[in-house]
Amino acid sequence: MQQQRSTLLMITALFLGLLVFSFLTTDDLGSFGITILSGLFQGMLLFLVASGLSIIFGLMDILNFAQGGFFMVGAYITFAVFHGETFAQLDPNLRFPLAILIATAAGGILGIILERGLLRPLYARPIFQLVLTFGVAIVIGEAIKAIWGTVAYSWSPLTSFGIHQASFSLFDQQFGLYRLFVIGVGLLLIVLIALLLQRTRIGIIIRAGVEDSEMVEALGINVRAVFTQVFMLGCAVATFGGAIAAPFLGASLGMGNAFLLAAISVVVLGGLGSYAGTAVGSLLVGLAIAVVAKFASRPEINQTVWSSITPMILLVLVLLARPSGLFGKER
Amino acid sequence: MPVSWRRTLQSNWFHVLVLLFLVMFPHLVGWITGDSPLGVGGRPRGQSVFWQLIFIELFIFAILAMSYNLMFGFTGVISFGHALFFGMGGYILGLVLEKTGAASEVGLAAGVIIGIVVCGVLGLIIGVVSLRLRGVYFAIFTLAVAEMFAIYIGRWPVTNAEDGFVLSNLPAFLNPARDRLTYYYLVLILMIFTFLFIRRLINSPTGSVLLAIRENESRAQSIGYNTLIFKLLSITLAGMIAAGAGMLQVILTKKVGPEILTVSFTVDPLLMTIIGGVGTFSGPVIGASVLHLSERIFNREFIIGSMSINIGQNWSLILGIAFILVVMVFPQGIVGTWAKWRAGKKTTLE
Amino acid sequence: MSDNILEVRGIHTFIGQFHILEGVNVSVPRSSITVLLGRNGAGKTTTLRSVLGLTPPRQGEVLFDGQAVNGKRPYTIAQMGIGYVPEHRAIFRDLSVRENLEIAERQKGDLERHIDFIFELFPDLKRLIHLSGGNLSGGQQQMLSIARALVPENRLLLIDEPSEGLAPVIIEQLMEAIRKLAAQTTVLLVEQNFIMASRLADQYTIIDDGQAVASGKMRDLVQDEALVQRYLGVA
Amino acid sequence: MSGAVFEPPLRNPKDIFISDQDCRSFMTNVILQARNLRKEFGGLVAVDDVSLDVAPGTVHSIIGPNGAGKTTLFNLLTGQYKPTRGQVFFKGQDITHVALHRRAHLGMGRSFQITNIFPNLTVLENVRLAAQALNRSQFNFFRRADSFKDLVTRAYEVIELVGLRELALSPATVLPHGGKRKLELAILLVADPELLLLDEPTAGMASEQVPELIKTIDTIRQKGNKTVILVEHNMNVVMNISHRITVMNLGKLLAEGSPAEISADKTVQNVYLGGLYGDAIEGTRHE
Repeated sequence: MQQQRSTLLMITALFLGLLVFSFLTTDDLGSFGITILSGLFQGMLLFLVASGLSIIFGLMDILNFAQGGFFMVGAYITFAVFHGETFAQLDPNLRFPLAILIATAAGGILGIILERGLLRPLYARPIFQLVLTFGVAIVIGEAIKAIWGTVAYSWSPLTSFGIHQASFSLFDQQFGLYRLFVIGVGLLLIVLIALLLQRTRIGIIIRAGVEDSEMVEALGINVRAVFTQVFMLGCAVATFGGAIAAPFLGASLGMGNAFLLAAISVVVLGGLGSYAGTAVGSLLVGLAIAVVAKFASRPEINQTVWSSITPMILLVLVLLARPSGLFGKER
Repeated sequence: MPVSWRRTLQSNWFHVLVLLFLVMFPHLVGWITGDSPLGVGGRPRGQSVFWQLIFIELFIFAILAMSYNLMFGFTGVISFGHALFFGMGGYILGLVLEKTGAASEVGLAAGVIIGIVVCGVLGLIIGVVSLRLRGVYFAIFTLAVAEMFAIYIGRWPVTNAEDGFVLSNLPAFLNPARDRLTYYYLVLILMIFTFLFIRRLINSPTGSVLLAIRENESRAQSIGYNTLIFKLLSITLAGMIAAGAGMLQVILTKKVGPEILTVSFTVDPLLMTIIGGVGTFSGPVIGASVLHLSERIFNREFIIGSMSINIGQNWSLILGIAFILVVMVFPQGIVGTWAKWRAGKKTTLE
Repeated sequence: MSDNILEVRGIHTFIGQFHILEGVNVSVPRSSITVLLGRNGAGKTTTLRSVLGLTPPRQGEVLFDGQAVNGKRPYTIAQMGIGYVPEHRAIFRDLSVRENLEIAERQKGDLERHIDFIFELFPDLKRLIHLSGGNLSGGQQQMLSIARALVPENRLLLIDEPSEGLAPVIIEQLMEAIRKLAAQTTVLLVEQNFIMASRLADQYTIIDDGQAVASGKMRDLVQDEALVQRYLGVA
Repeated sequence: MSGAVFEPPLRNPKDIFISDQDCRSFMTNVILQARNLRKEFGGLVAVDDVSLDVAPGTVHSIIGPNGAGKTTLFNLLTGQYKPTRGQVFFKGQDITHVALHRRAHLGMGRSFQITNIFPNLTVLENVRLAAQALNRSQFNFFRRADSFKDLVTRAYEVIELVGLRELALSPATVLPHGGKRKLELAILLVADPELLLLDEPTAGMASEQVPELIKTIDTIRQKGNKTVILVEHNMNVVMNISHRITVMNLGKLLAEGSPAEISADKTVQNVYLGGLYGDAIEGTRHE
C-alpha cells in the first residue's frame, strides 16, 4: 500500500514537473500545446515498441532486443508497398492501410518463426536467449541493408494520402493531422491491449503466466502455444508501430536502434513485465523527450543531443530511486 | 629452476608455438611474397605490411574481447556498455594529444595514464551506482549509460561532433603509417601481457573469488567475501584494459570519432567471447582471430563460373547468422566445445 | 482395465543432477483417498510432480486410467482429467478469485456447472470472489487452490500438503472438504500431519529416500506403531 | 524394488542427554540472542515475536512442523532476511544490520538447506576459497592461489575430516548428493567459526548417512568452544545431539527445553502428530 502511494506520488511529480517546466519555458500557449501533443505522439510510438517488449519479458523472461528490428521492418515494408509497383493503381487512401496490414502480418509471421525456431530450443539457457535476440537484431538490420540498401527513404509529399497532408492549427501553431491520428491509434491500442489482458481468457492466462507459468501448464493449458501467440503479438505490434510511423519518419537503418533504446528505457523504468508501467513510462518518456527537445532548441542551447539522451537520463534516475522500476515488484 | 622452466614450457607448448608464429609472421609473409616486412620503396606497402595491419587489428580486438571475458566469462557480470570504455580511452588519449598542446611524447604518456585512470574511475562509479541492480537491469543500465555518452559525444562540438578529429601529434616511432612493424610488435607484446595478466589474476586468490561469484554469489557472501568489492574490481580492470585497447585503435587509425563509441564495440567482443568460448583464457583470442580473419578473407567478390557473389557486401549478415548458429549449437564456443570433446574422449577411454 | 486409476511403476526422477526418485511404485485405487507419507525431502512432492510431468521421470511408467502418460507434456496429462493442488498453494496473486477459478476451465461453462458445489465446500469464497488472490489469508488461498482443481471434470486430484502452515480450525474445515469431494473423485494426497492423514486416507504409501518402502491400508498402519516410528517418527 | 530398510543405529539416549541442571548452567551466558523477532512477507506473518537465547558450547535445535517458520527464523538469525521488527545479538553485539560477509568474519558460519556450493570449481577450490575468505590473501593477485601452502594444507585437513579426500580434485558438480552435503560442511568448518548454523543438514540424505553426520556434529560439539544451531526435521538427529530444543508452530514459540522435556511434552507431541483437539489447540493459541 505504502509503495503504491509513493509510486503514484512519484509519477504525478514527474508528469507535473515536466508540464510546469514546459509551460514556463515555452513562449506561448500554442507552442506549449504543440510540445505536449508531440510528446504524446512520441510516447505512442514508444509504447508500440515497448508494450511487446514488456509483455514478452513478463511472460517469458526474454528481453527481445530484436524488437527495434521489427519496428524497422514495419517502416520499410510499408514504404515499399506504398511506393511499389504492385499496388500503384490503388487509391493512396486504400493503399496505405493495405501496406500497414501487410507489414503487420509480416511482423507477426517473423515473430512466430523467431520464437518457434530459435528461442524455443534455448529455454533452458536464458542468458543465451538474450544474446540470441541481440544476434537476431543484427541479422534483421543486415537483411534490410541487403534488400533495400543503406539509403534512408523519406515519404515524399507528392505520393501522399489524405490525413498525411492535412494539418490543423492550435493557438496559431500548425500541427500535422497525421500525428494526431497516430496519437489516437496509440491510445486505442493501449486500451485494446489492456482490455485483452483484463477481459479475455488469453489475457487471464498471460497474467497468470507472468506469475507462475508452470502452474498454468499444470492446469491443462498449453503454455508454449501461448508463448508463441504472445511473441507474435509483441512483434506484430512493434511492426505496426514502424508501419504507422513510416509516413512521418520514413524508413532508415538507424531508426530501429534509436527506438529500441528508448523503448528499453521505458520498459525498465516502468518496471519489467508491468503493463501499466509500460503505458505510463511511454507517456512519461515521450513527454520528456518533447519537452527537452523544445527547450534545447532555444538558440542559446541549440543542442538536439539532449532530447536523444533524455530516455536514458530518466531511466538512470528512476533506477537509482527504484532498483526495479516504477511498477516493478521487489525481488 | 630448470625443472620448473621445463614444466612451464611443457604445459604451454601450444601457446609458445603460437607466439613464435606471431613473432615470425611479418617475416614469413615477406619471405613468401617477396615484399619486405618494413615496406616497399621506403613506404609501408606490400603484402607483409598489409597483413601486419590485419593482425594489429586482430590483436586489439583480442585485448578488448579478453577484457570483456574477464567480466562476463570469469565474474558472471553481463554488461552491454563495454564500448564506453573502449571509446573513452580513445577519446581521452586523442584529446590530451591534440587539444593540450603538449609535446607528443609527453602527451602520449599523459594521455595513456589519464585515459586509463579516468576509465577505471568511470567503471568504479558505474559499478557503485548500478551493481545492486539485478541481472537484466544491470545490463540495461550499462547500455543506457554507454549510449548516453555515445550520443552526446557524437554531437559534441569540442571533438568535431560526428566528424571527429585526426591524430597528428603522434611520436614518430608510434606512427603506424610510417613504421608499422614496430607497432605490430608493440601491440603483440601488449596482447601477450594482457593474456598473462588475466591468467595470473584468475589463478590468484583474488581470481578464485571472482570465479566463486560467478558460480554462486550468495554463497560467496556467506563464507565471508564482500562480493561487491570484487565485482567492482572486475569491472574496473575490464574497463581499464578496454580503454587501453581503444587507445591502440585510435593510434592505428590516427583518428578519433564517435564510431569508436558505438554499440558494435560491445557486440563484437561479446560475439568473439561467445564464439571462442566464454570463461576460457584463449577463447576470446581465438574468437577474435576467427571473426576478424574470416571477415578479411571473405570480404571480397567471389566468382564461381559465370556467377559472382559479393560476400563482402553481405558479410555482416552472414556473421549474424553464424553467430545465431553458434549460440544455438555450440554455446560453449570453440575452446569450450573442444575441451568438452577431449574430456568426453578421456572418460570413454577409462 | 484395472481397478487402479493411477499406477506408478518404478519411476526414476532427477532434478538437475540429483537422483530424487529411485524407483517409486504407487497404486491409487478408484474412489479412494491415498496418502503419501514420509519425511521432508523423501520425494513425496517429486512423485506428484512426476505423475503430472512437471519433473518428467527418466525411467519407469505412469499409467493413468490404463494409459501411459509418461513422456507427455504436463498440459496434455492434466487435460486427461488430473487436478493439481501444489505445495504452497501457487494461486495467482494478481488475479481475482473468480479469474483464478476461470483460468482452470477446460470447456466453456465448467465453472458454471461446478460453482454451486465449490461454494458449498468453501462458503468463504463466495464473498471473496472479487478480491485479488494476493489479499486472501493462507487458509483462504488453500481453499481457492483446491477449488481451482474442482472447476473442470477431474478424475484424480493430486493434493500436496494442504495443512501446511495453517491453524487447526482451518485444517479441520479443509479435511471436511476433502472428505466430501473424495465421494466424487479420487485423491492422491501428500500430508505430513499424521493425524490428518490417518483420519482421511484409505490407503497409504510411505516414501523414504526416493523409494516407496511400505504401502497398504491406512487402518493397518495406524496399528503398526513400529512402522510409524521408523519412518515418520517423533521422539 | 529393493524395499531395503535401514534403521539408523540409535545410541542409548541416556549417554548423550544432558541433564536439565546442565542446561541451566549453560544459560549463564549467551552467544546468540534473538529479541522479539518478527518477519512479515506482504502481510503474511512468518515469524511472530520470537525470542531465543543460545548458550555457548551447546547444540541448540529448532524444530516444528512444516510451515512453522523455522527456516524463516533461521534466515533471520543468519541475516539472509532482515526482520520486520526485533534484534539479533551475537556475543553481545547487535548484528541485526551487519552485512552477510561481515558475519562470517565475526565467527558465524551457515549451511544451506539446498546444497549450495560452487559447482564448477573443484572440491579443493571450494574449501580453499572458504579458508581464504578470512585471510589477508584475498587481495593478492600476483601469486598463484594454490601456492598459498598453509591454506591448501588447512583445506586438505578439513576435506579429510569429512571424508572427501579421494575426490578433492574433482569438480564439485560430479559429487553425489551426500558428497555435496559433506562438502557443504567442509566449507563451513574450514573457517573455524564459533557458531555454526545448520539448516536441515540431513535433508535429502540417504538414511545410512545420517549416523555419520550425527557423529561429525557430535565430534564438533565434543571439541568444545563451538556452538551449533540446528534446524532439523529428523527427530533421531535432534533428540540425539541437542542440549536444548526450541519448538515452533505457526510462526510462534511453542515450547523450549531439554530433549527429555520436549519429548515428554504433550503439546509438542500433538503439534507434531497433528493434534487437532484438546489441550494442544489451547496451547498453540497465544493471545
